Amino acid sequence: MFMTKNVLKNLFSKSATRLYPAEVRAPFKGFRGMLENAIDVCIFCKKCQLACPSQCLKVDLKARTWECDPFACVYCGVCVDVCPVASLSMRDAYRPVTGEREMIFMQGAPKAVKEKKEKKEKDEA
Amino acid sequence: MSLTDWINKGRLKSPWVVHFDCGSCNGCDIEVLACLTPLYDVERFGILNIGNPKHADVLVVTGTVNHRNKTVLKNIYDQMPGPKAVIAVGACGLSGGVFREAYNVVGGVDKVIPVDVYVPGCPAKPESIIDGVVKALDVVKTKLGLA
Amino acid sequence: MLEYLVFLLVVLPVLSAVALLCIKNEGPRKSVVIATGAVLAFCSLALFAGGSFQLRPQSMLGLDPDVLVTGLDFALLAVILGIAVKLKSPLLIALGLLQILPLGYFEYSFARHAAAGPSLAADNLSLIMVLLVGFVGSLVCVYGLGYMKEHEAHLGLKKTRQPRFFFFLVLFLGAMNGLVLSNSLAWVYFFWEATTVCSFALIGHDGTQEARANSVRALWMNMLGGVAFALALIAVYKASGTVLLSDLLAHPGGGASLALLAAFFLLCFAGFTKAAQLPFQSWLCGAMVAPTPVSALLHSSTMVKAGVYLILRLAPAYAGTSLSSLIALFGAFAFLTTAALAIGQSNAKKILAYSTIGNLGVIVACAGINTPASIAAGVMLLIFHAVSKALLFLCVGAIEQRIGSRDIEDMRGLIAVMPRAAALTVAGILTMLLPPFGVLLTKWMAIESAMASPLLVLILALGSALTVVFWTRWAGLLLSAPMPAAGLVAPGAAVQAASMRIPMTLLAYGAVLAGLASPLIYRSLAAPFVSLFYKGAAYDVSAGSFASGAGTFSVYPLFLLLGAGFFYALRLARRLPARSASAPYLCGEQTGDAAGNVFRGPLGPVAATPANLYLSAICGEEVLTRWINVIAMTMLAVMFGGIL
Amino acid sequence: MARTILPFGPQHPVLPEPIHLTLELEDEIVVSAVPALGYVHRGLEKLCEVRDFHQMIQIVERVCGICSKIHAMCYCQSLEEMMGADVPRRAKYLRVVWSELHRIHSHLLWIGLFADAFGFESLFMQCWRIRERIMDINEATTGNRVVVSVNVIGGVRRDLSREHQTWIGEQLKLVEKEVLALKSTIVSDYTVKSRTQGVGVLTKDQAHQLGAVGPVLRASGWAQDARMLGYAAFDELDFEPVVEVDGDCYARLAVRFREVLQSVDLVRQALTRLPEGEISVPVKGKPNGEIITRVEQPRGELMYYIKGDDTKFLDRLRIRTPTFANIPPLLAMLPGVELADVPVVVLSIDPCISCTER
Amino acid sequence: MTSKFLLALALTIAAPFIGGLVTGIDRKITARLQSRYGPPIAQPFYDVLKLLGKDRMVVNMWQALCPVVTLTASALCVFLFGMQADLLLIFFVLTVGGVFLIMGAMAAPSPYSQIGAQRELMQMLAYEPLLILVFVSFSMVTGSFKIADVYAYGRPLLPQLPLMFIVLGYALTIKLRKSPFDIAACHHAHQEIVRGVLTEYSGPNLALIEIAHWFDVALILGLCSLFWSTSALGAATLLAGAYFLELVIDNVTARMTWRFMLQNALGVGLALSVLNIVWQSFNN
Amino acid sequence: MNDVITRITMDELPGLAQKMFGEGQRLATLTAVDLGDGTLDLLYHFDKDLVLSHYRLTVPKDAVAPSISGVYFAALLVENEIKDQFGLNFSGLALDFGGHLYLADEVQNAPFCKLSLTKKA
Ligand code: SF4
Ligand code: SF4
Ligand code: SF4
Ligand code: SF4
Ligand code: SF4
Ligand code: SF4
Ligand code: SF4
Ligand code: SF4
Repeated sequence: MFMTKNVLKNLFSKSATRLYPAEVRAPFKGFRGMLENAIDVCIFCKKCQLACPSQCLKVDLKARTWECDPFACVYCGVCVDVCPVASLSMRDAYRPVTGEREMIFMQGAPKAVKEKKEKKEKDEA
Repeated sequence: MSLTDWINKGRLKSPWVVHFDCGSCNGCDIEVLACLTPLYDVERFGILNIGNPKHADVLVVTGTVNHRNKTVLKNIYDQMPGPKAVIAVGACGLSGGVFREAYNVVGGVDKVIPVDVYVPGCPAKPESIIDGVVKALDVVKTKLGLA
Repeated sequence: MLEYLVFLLVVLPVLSAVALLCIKNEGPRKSVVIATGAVLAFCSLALFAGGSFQLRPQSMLGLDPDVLVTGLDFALLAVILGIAVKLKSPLLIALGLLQILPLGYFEYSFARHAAAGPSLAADNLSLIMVLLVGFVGSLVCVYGLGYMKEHEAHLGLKKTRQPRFFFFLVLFLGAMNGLVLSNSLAWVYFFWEATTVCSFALIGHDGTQEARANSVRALWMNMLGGVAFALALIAVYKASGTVLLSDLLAHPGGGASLALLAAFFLLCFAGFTKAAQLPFQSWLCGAMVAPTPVSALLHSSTMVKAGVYLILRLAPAYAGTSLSSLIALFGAFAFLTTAALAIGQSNAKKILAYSTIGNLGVIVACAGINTPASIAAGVMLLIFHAVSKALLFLCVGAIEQRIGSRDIEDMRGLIAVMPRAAALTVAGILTMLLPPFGVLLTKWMAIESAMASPLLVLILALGSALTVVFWTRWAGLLLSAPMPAAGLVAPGAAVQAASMRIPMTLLAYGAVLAGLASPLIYRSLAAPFVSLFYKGAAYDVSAGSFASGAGTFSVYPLFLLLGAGFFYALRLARRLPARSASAPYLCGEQTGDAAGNVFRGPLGPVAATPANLYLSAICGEEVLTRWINVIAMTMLAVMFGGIL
Repeated sequence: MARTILPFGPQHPVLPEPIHLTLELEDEIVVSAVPALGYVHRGLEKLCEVRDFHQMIQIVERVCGICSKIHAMCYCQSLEEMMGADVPRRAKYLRVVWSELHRIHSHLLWIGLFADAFGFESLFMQCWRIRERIMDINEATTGNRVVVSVNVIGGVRRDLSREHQTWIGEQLKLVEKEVLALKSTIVSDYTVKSRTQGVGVLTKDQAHQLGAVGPVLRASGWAQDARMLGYAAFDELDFEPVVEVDGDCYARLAVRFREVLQSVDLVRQALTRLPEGEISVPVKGKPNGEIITRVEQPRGELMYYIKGDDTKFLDRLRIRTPTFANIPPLLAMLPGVELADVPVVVLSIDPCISCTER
Repeated sequence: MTSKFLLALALTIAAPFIGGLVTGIDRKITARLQSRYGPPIAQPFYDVLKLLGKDRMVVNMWQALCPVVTLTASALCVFLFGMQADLLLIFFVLTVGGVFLIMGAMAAPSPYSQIGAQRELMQMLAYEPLLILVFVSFSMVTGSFKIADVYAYGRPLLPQLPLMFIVLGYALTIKLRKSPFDIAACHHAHQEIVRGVLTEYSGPNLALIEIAHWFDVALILGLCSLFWSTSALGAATLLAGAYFLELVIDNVTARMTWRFMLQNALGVGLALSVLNIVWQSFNN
Repeated sequence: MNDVITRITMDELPGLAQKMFGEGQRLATLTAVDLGDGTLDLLYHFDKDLVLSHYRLTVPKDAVAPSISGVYFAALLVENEIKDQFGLNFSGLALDFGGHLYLADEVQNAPFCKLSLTKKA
């Protein structure tokens, strides 16, 4: 019976419900959402792969590929912490739902091309 | 509108959920539960956590499938009358997550029953779970040939 | 013609009984039982067609009938005394002597002076009873043929004891007919004692320790009633100078003298013992050790019905007295408490026994309420109850023979094992419990006729809420079975003997149709009887509806609508495709076994077994009986004290 | 009398987690209860043989998501002690802040579920609504609502800014106010009392002999709380264990309700005394030797046994979780209770099966 | 007579819509009491439509049979109410629905639906006497059990039978499956007996039971309205007030056990009735 | 680790359990560690007023250890767990899950054991 005051107050005030998806709250700063790799920056050092507690990353230095199993990633951000060139980052949006099995495969530019490009950028600067 | 049209309308507006925790760390579970509470209140969409497979339209699975709960998962799925949909929630439900290599872990939910919607996260956010149910309704729509 | 019919109804059973005692073979026995039953049924119809009558047989076997009956009476009492002596029971001997002495006193000092009058008579109440004996009683006897064969096979008897069994069974019918057709209380008394003896013999028929003990209990309790009856004979005669019922009832409602009231109380007391009203319920509960046809007979058309017959019969004579109100309360109390007791029981026969006592309680209450409507209710309940209850007993008997238990918990899923018997049981239960069937109709009549006394209404209503519990759960568990693999309707399992199957089926149809025919039954059976003694019609029956100032009960519309719903549902259910079958919910651990209830447990497979709630802490016999008996005895004392 | 045999779980609407009890009932009174476990068993302790001791932080954090942070803290404290790391004081205070926030959200979550176990839906809703404030604090300060991943060996990963500190203070004030508004319902409501008082009683002796821990132990009259050991910064904060004496479900409810307020106070203390400085130190070397560490989870005392053999893979990791210790007392409480009270009694130990089975 | 018949027919057709709508409003207000946004008012209709379209799954054929009879009986009750028939008769027909619901639940060899069925019986045991008491009190005032006579009585019954209204409130709480008496099956499903008596009914069969429940809601509201039979406005206010109170009680109490329900509902119900009846006979 | 671990033998165990119970010590838990040489360490952890005391019992894997669940009912769960994970048998378990406390039939026996001679054989 002591709850009466409480529920009546609820009835006569606005509901606490946030009307998602019509109403979306801006994410908190630093929310660990989707993991992203700026592949152009990545040096394929494998540090992330070695540190990942979920073992969901696969980096191939020779082929210059970076693979991630987004279904196994636990969004801990350890890989981001260890990445020496800060090519990894976590976006503040969570990963969208999907109906299919997904895999992320990123192909870095061949070493030569990349270096050329970097040089050019430096020159321009 | 014919009766079937009305029924189809009902189907899209009244997804009753049965939630089975397949060995989750509770992280995803409490987020599924949070969806029912005032801040998210999924009853807005007609979603009820009905707890009984025989009354449910959507099976929400959290956690890794292990050797003991896989039959349970299958049994529950089998007891749901069609049309029905399955949502796997969290890294564990999707693939086994961080526990994939543990000896008692079979893997993701799709190793045992067909999954219609995958909700990533560790744990998945309540908003993401709501998205998952909405997506599941899309799947139902497609299955009914309405989309 | 009339005399022949009466003769046939009373004496033919006696003759058949004697014949049956001599017949050692199954074939002839069958013929005799069936023929007797057929003749009784036919004669009862014929007698009914003739309507009310009064008869004074001039001579019988060349003797004055009164003398003959008196002689037989003493002979019977001598037999009882003999039994008592053989059992070496001082109580029984005392009770025997307590009957012989008053009877001797009565015969010696009054009988000679009694004005001669019709010693046989029948009005609609008697005719209804005769019909019940003729139809229900006969069907039970026929059922007994198949049942006893199987029963003796189960017991592994070398020498059949069926002659003795059928002797008493058929004799019972004759005694019962005699009882209800007698107009002289002295005659009634004789037949009364005859039923006591028959029931004693039948209850103890199997000869086990338990059977013997229970038969003795039945004997002494009924003899207690016999003593009261014998005393009543004297009292009635002293107070009114006649022992003829027709004279006693000639001035209904006319204030009976105190002495006469006391006599009526004694007669009612005798009725209470015979109808197993509280606190005498234990003899009827114990009587279920007997083979099932005995229980069926005791509960439906004979024995206990004799008790309420007498009370109903006398009702007009004590109308308007405080005795009457107390009787009403007493009956209603029995209804309420036995319903509670039945909730505590899982023994099917005990449930039926308590239900019988309860329904008789309602009849007693109706007699006590003593308005045209209530008397009509009582008379009609007598009929409906007899049919449904006989059916239920026969079903339990058939079930018990098959599954070896009379515990309702063991009857779970019976529909898969004995589809027909289970369905008939469910039908029997529903006719006891639900509208638009007769039993419920009469309960409605009883409650509304009790309107003047809220307390009475309350007790009756509470009682009827309680009955829902024990009936529904029983009906439900019979159906509790997984979908048979082959199809939705279980294949007909082993067939019963026709002699068992046919009576059951007939009774089931009877129970349903009697409900449908209730307006007819009211108009042609109950109303004429009521109008003999009471002024004003109880109900206005038109378009299949019972209407009175207090309310309306529409029989035909209810039958039509509920029936339509039911048959539509049945059709729908029968057409379900087999693929709709699904195992019950077992928290995800079902193993998919055939019975559908096995789950994986911690240490291996476990069968999930439900059980009913028996509220043993409230409704257990041990808990309730003592209190109930104390209260009932107090009520009896108050009744008696109130008169004095 | 006929008995009902009933599978209670693994999938059952009142059970948030899969566990099975084979119940035997008589007129709905429990006669015996035999548990079946293993529906959540992953075997994650064994993963220490294929994941290095740093990676294991994330794995032990997922023993259970509800007080995840405290697992990681206990694990890190073990290795820090074993490897002789000197954790900065600020990190210790931050650990207190987050672990007490976990206790608040865990207890609120529990009070809600407990209320739902006896069919008090609005109370459930209110508790979870209040709890969302804590979830927001988690998300804003650690980057995730539930599994917060803030511990590393040697300290914590995130710091609290000044704005965060003031904001947390404001939020806690609201939480406190809203929780107090529920006080009369939780401690004095007639229906709540009649569903919990005298139900599932564990006497003082039983509690100790059966090895109960945490609020279950404290509700039976024992003032024992691992925080009294003074790990993290608890030695520098004012702390007094919450004790009740009746040992029934109501006492457990009261203990947890009071602990919510206590934890609010502890977070406040930690924030006001928060020292400046580093939040972590680098830790070198590999774990070697044996160690046993205990901390207090919302559900009770948590105990880690770690054995290292100077490689980056631990030799043995054993986690004795609070629910593991509270299951034997639970089995002792069940016989004699009504079926309707089974969920109430089961939930009264605040069971966490995922930690029990790991 | 014909006009009465047509009116009753119209009422019977409208009843499920009324019941469904009331249920929808009920769910919305309940949500608001819990500070939730809540489902659309039409939600119960969506639910039932959806259920009607589900695959039929039964444990055995009785599960398909019983809901139809239950629905028939519930509809019949409303029809009889419309015909202003005998209250006791309505009561007995109401029992038919309850009995068949329970039989169907017991037809499944499933422990949860069986326990639910047993508890449903306990609920019937608790509310049936209360309903009868209310009807008896009506009959004491109006002299008959006929609804027609309640209307003919010409004065509101509430002032004479205030305590009986509370007694009816008890019955209402039990029948509507509201806390503290949502014992045999609660509306959502966090109960120790899963969904109790409804556990094994699914799809279209569950839909029929839900519709039957709507009829019952309409009927029970109709019975409440008899306490203020003289004016539509009075009746409506009374109903709205009573129902709202019902919702608040649902949200400020825990679910009690059936043992408590039996004691409390019967004990308090009987006591109130006796008080009211005695007081009433003093007045006369 | 600062705590003292006392070595005991199998014969001393039941007496020790009785003694500890008598002293009002709470059984915190047991820990099993595979030593890799065909033996297991069983550590018994007791607690009184937040002070732990530990006892180490080294047993061959194929031995049958006496269960202390008769004295400490709380040992029941952990002893069954050890039976599941290490394949060690206990005598006198208050409730014996037969190596299936957690594990379904299809899971290998004693998954927590290191590859040892017994295992390879
Ligand atoms: S795939 Fe995984 S790692 Fe890559 S962005 Fe998505 S979540 Fe992050
Ligand atoms: S750690 Fe960073 S740089 Fe190295 S491989 Fe991973 S993403 Fe590339
Ligand atoms: S976020 Fe964690 S789990 Fe995901 S890839 Fe990075 S380290 Fe692995
Ligand atoms: S996905 Fe993450 S949060 Fe969800 S159950 Fe698995 S470990 Fe827990
Ligand atoms: S089971 Fe029936 S037939 Fe068989 S011995 Fe018993 S009573 Fe007689
Ligand atoms: S003790 Fe249990 S509840 Fe607490 S964090 Fe660990 S697993 Fe979770
Ligand atoms: S801790 Fe375990 S029991 Fe408690 S709510 Fe979470 S999952 Fe459920
Ligand atoms: S018991 Fe729980 S689910 Fe059922 S109505 Fe009450 S609050 Fe809702």
